[in-house]
Amino acid sequence: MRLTVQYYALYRERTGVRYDVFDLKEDSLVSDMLTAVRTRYPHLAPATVNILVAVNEEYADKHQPLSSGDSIALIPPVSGGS
Amino acid sequence: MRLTVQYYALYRERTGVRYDVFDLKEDSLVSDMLTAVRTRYPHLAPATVNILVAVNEEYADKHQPLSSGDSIALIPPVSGGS
Amino acid sequence: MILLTQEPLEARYLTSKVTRDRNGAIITFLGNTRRLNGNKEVLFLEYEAYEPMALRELEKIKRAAIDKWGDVDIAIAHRFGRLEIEDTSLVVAVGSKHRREGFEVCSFIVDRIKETVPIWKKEVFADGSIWVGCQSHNPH
Amino acid sequence: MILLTQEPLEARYLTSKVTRDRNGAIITFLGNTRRLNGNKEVLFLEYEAYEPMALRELEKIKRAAIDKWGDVDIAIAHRFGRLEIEDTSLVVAVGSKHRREGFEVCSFIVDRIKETVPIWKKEVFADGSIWVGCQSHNPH
Repeated sequence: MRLTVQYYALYRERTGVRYDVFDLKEDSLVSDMLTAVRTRYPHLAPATVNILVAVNEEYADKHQPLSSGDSIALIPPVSGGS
Repeated sequence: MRLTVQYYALYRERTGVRYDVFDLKEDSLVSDMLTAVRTRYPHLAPATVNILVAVNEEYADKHQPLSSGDSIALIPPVSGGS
Repeated sequence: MILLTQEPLEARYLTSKVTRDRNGAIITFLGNTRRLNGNKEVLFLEYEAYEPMALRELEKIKRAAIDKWGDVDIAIAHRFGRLEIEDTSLVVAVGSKHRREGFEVCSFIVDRIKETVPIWKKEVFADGSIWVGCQSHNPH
Repeated sequence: MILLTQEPLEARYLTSKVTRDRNGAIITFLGNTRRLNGNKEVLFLEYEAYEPMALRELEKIKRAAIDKWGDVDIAIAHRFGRLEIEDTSLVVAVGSKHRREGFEVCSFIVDRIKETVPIWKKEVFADGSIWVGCQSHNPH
């Protein structure tokens, strides 16, 4: 299946693109998508960092199944501040 | 000694004046002044109500001695609200 | 800045007084007059102030907040005279480095103003009026 | 009202949206950009938003506050794009019957925005830049 993955902020700078496209096998999970992204962009984040993911504009966990056409975004930690 | 006493809000309405003048004996305390005021205006406040007093724009207790020329104000409970 | 006035209050003016490049958080409280007191409709309000003492008490509250929280900027304006429904009687603006102490300081100041500053509010109804905060003196 | 915009934020406009005759307290939070991060001087900031999701998350936070506190009026505006020092990036205005819940709601909303809304801040210095909130990803 074909997925569009968007990158914001730090991840946009590290990948050098706003979004790109991945072809994954059917029944892939969020964790499979993350493995594919990390393979394409090894410097995206240290392996110990848990990358937050949104699927169709909702936070999703690693075990969530994906469907063709889902809109994925990688979410760096949000702005914090005080 | 001669003192000017100011009335605000409810007390202004109950006395019908913004201020008036009292002649008290030397070494009078705030409590003596209050007795004189309550005698002149019996309906100012029920006897059980503790009337708050400011002397020269500072809150004062009942035992504070007064001096001629002090500026006295009777302070109803302040506006509260929520 | 501390202000007592019969003119309408301008929140933006107070806010500008506490805006500085060290302040990441600006908290503004507006106390507005409400239409209903319980089920009774308020027609308008009269605020009365013992002006010189009210200014001194406001200054004390501001100093107490700075003593307790340190580097914060504070502006307070209280209106008196006749106010209509939805008019603003009190503005407290606080500028602070971080938001946590900004909320604390603003809330502290509003609480203290209600306790110690000699300003009184009279709510006027179709069938009478009442000095708010004077219920213990006024059994009716 | 919920707004995401690249234009300067007008606190007064947000405040007017939560002013009603039942609301005795209006609390407004402004998040402003500070000149110093520690001892480093910030030249300007860039805010980036994942817009449709940020709007959804802001809407959820507003609903969560109303579910928890009941009759409160809430307006939120977040700016993105380039901001200069002292510019306002966030306005949260809350109108409530009494002040206590107004302060609680405003503080709750600001905290939640910082936690869950996908908007990122980059501080730009003379010698580099940093995505604030991303320190754990960025050992430099």
